[in-house]
Amino acid sequence: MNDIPLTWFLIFAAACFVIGLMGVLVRRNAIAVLMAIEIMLNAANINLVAFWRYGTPVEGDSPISGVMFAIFVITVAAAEVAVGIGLILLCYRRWHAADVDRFDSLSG
Amino acid sequence: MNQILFGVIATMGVLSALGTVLARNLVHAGLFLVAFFFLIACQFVMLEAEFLAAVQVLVYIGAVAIILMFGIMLTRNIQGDDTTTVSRAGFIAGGLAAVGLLTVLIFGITHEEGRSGRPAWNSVTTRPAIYPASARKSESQAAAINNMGLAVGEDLLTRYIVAFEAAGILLTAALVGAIALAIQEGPVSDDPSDRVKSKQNAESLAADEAESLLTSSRA
Amino acid sequence: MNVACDWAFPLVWAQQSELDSIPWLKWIIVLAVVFFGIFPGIVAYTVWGERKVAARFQDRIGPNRVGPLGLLQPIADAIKLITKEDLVPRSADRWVHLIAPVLILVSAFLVLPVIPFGVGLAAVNPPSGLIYLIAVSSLSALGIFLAGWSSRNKYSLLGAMRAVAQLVSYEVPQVLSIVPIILWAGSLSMVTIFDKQVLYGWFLFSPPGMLAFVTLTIANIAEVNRTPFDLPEAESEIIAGYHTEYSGMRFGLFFLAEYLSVFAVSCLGTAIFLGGGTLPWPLTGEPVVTLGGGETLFAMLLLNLPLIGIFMAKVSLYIFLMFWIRATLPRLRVDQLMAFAWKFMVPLCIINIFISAVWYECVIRPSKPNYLLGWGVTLPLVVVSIIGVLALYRSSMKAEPVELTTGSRRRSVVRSVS
Amino acid sequence: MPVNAPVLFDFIHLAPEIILSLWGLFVVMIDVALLRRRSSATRGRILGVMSIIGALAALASIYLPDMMDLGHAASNVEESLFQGTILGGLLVERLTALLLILLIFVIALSTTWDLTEHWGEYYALLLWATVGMILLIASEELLTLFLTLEMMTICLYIVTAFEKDQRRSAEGGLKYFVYGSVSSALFLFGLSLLYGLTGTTRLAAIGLALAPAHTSIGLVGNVAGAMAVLLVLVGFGFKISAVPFHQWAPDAYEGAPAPVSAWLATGSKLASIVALMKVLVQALGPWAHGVNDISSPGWVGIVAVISALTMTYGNFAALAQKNLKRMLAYSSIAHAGYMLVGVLAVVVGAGKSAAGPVLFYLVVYSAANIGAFSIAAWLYRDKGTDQIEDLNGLGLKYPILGMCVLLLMLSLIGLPGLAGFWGKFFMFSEALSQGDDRHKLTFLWLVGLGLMNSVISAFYYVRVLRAMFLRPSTGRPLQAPTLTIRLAVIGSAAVALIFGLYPQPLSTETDAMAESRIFITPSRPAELLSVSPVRVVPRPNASDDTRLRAGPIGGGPSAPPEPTPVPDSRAK
Repeated sequence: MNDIPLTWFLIFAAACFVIGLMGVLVRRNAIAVLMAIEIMLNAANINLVAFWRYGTPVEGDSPISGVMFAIFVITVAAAEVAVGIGLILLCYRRWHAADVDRFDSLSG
Repeated sequence: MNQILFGVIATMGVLSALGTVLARNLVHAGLFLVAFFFLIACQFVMLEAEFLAAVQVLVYIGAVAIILMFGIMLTRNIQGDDTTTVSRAGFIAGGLAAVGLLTVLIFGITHEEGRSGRPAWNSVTTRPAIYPASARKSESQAAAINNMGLAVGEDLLTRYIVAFEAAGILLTAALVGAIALAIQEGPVSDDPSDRVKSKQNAESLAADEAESLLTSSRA
Repeated sequence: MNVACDWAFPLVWAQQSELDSIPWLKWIIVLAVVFFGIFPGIVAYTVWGERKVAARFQDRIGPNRVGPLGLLQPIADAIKLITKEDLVPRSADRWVHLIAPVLILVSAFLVLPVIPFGVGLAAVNPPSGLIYLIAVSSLSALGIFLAGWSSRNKYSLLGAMRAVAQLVSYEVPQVLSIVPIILWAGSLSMVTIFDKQVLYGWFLFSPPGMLAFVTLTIANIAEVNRTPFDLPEAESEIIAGYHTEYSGMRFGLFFLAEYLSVFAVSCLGTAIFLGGGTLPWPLTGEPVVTLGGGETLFAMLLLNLPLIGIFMAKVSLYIFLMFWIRATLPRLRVDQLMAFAWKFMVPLCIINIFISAVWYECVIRPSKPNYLLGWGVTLPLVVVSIIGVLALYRSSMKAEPVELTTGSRRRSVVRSVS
Repeated sequence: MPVNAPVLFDFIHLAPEIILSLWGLFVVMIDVALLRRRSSATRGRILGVMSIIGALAALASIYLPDMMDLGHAASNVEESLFQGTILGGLLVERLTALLLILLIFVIALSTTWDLTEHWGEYYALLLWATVGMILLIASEELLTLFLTLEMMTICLYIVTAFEKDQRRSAEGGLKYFVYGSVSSALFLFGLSLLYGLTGTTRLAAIGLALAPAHTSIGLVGNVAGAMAVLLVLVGFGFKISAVPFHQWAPDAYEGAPAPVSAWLATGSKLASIVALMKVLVQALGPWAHGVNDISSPGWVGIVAVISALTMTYGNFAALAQKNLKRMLAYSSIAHAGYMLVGVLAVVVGAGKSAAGPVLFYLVVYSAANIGAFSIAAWLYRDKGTDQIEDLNGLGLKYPILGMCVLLLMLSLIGLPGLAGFWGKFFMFSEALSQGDDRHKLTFLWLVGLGLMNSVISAFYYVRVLRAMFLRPSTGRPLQAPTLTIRLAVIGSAAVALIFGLYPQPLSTETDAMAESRIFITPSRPAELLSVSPVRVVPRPNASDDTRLRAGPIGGGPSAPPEPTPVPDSRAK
């Protein structure tokens, strides 16, 4: 039975991660940036789960440490999105724009 | 066969991630993001973490995507058009940086040597079997894969109990804080006439109603 | 591959290289028959049933022209829907407009494979079945949102916003009222939950079970957008909400999805609280235990025919309950809707989880179940918590004179102060 | 499944965290339920007092394990709790106490003016951020580390934006959020690579997996490992606002209400630096450089460059600032640069307790910053601005406070006789005494740069003093400060003065804290592999104390203490 090599998953994750990073760099809209950050977090999750499935757990570790990590990452991502949307709304009320480079009262 | 399947899922995943990043219309970007989340869940199934796949769909598509959509609506951007354009130069620079980083990452992944007694990543082409009889892998991991809900529950309440409780506090804090930030008190806009004007179109009406829906849960 | 993932059938087919053509064929037939024949049929006659029941409640007769008792009415309706012109508004977002109803329908369909209609009759048995079920049913919120957004119609958008807020809010009590089941069954697998009920009796028959069943039912009604929670498609306010701009078969898809999810949530309630296809208390284990696992085809049929019959009877009753509520109760207001979810349902469900832990300690964990102690301890707890939460809820609603938008109320307060 | 008894037992060590978390919930509930009709300022005061009571209760509860005397000498043992995910022991206890004391000052400062309407949420988030910090210091494992880091920063994003009627507060919060969450995504990807390279998430086990049996060539030819290290460094770089990942810091510090800025500059930085040291030393230690060839690539070089850039850029940028909070932000960036020198010394002197000076510096730095930001709070309360020129003539009008500010600023510069001097002195002399010749060269130029930077920093700190003492007062003078501001300024000046004249108690204490095993690179795989995660490590007890008392103050730059026989005592 032909299995999938580990590196395939890793390269997929790396590609998604890089795309997310590119999104952070090129998008100006704060919500789009938030979406790009989610892509990056998901890429890291793929890495974690792939390493878990293809590796053997070290003695003294949880047998599903990669999966647990991914679950907590999902939790953190949810919290981050909620806070992010709250902050974006707050800024939107002041500037009537949701673009990161529009917020310019602080500089120096 | 499963390699082909992986190829299909991975290609679609990368394409939808690209779609998220490149789509001008924010709602379309959100849709691509949903597709991406779903394909990541498929990847989790391919990796035999079906519990995680269900959690992924539940949290990301059921909650995160919805919050993002609400965010798009509430910023009065009802049709989702991104008003800012990325300059071609910035785009090319970002793209080049991304391609460069990807090259380095792929090089690193394929040339990893596996120090200190671990196999090189490149040489790991089959995953360890999980049936205990034929397994190099410990029985606990096989059990974990076959009933991941139980294994996750046990880990959450023993080894990771502090993290679990901390995650609870984190979510509470995010909820409390996000509501406190987003709730509207007092006159909203610096320029009241601006608000009256924008009231006239239906889109901001919808946004207002959605906002009151969100905030009424607190009152 | 492993047993855990056998359920994700398309993916696992691909991974099982030893799989020959017969299971393929079997699956295709099952899919074709069940998903394109039986379930839409059930939906069609649910609609007919609703019209009849509603008519009786309103002292009318209901459909009676097409076929005996109007039995062919659904078919005529279907033909009408299919032959109607399929209009898409010019400014609508074409692709999203197309995807949205499909997404809702898929979400309703995906719930059904994990429901154990009888012994060995759950199409798939994922170890995380219950989480899977909740996950796929949460997809419908997204479909509704997209339908409303893509129509470029303010009423559609308003309806979609309302619907999403409602679905997200009521998903919380829905999940929370399932938690006692997970605790008692010690598993997320729907089949294990069924087996446990054969052993221990229906999960309904305990004070926390009853409370959870009631809260689940309320949340279910809200999840499928039916009266009194039908604000998203309130005709009198926002002219049918998110599917205003849909016509022809696309509207038909919404219709199909709505009734299919009514059927699906009824199946859910039946499977996890009402013991699936088992008989009530004294005879709970009857057909399953006496007839055994059903190895041969005949034994299988003998075992499962009554089970499916009983299951469907329970589902019909559950659906009838929804019709009854719809015919009786008026629609809620938006703020009442949200406050009810967050201030009443959620606290009650959380308290109920603790009470169900008490029940677990009294009845399920001991080797010899002590039902008397269980009832004696949990019943007062349940009653007290209902009364307490209700009192708090009422006092909070009284303390806050309600206006439609909270934001405007606060604004006016501030203005009057300043 | 049987309940794991030791896990339940371990909760006693988490008493401060539990009390703080529950107290946060309690404060929110009191605010919503009982105080709704009160005015915002009243609520702020009442809830502030309540939060301080909670923090004091948490402070008292640190000594709960000692008081209970749980069958083993609890305070004398550094142990892994919860199956090796959380560290308990002297270091964590002391740092918890420090954080809680700082938190009390921050809360007290918050009551200075009516900065928000959501007081309950505000205090709760401060308390929960502190829980994140304490757990971050205590976490011994990547999962908990990541989660608690996020817990801390997410709470801080929110409170940064809490002054809702100020544009700049929202903007600072959003910028902090965007930079912070991008950096945590990068950080997470680095952690996932690290997990793949080592197969484990426990820091000690990662160190063991990376520790070579005979030779190591650092990161040579190990692109994946280098990426992992780089991404982890990027993540921490954002959190401690090291150049080039510092862009958020000035905006967030300026935008946030002054007490929150103080908390960003002290608590968040303190916890992040300790976590950074922990990860670098305990997990990534073997990759610092090659074993045989010290100049082979490793992260020491990267951190050295970051450190140099950070202190230089921070100081030069601070020179140009007119806004007090912004200036303090850049100065805190510069201080992060100094501290990275100390962190490097810890790594190079692996096995020896070189972390003491860094901890000493952290204590002194935090205390001074609380005082400095309370001046900013005072300024903002009365004038609504943070401009340094608004301080004009203040020193003459309020001589006592003026003297205190003088002491604080001189201590931040590092003038002899004040605590800041000893902080820099211990750290730099420790750095110079570490490693062999080639490291000496690196440290020599780093320390030289640090000294030069201290001189530069004098210019902008003195600007504050010049405004206070030499300029005539312009416009409306500031009203008398509130008691809380007075207390914070005098308290932090007292810290600067007392430990400046007599640093030995503090340095002894920090050296004892530095004996923690999280500052020791695992280096002997053969012996350490047998260590199970719940094994306890004895802290140096009575017999070792003599060595500790011969602290640096007596004989100038201390001779590096003997290597602690940690592996042996563990193998026991």
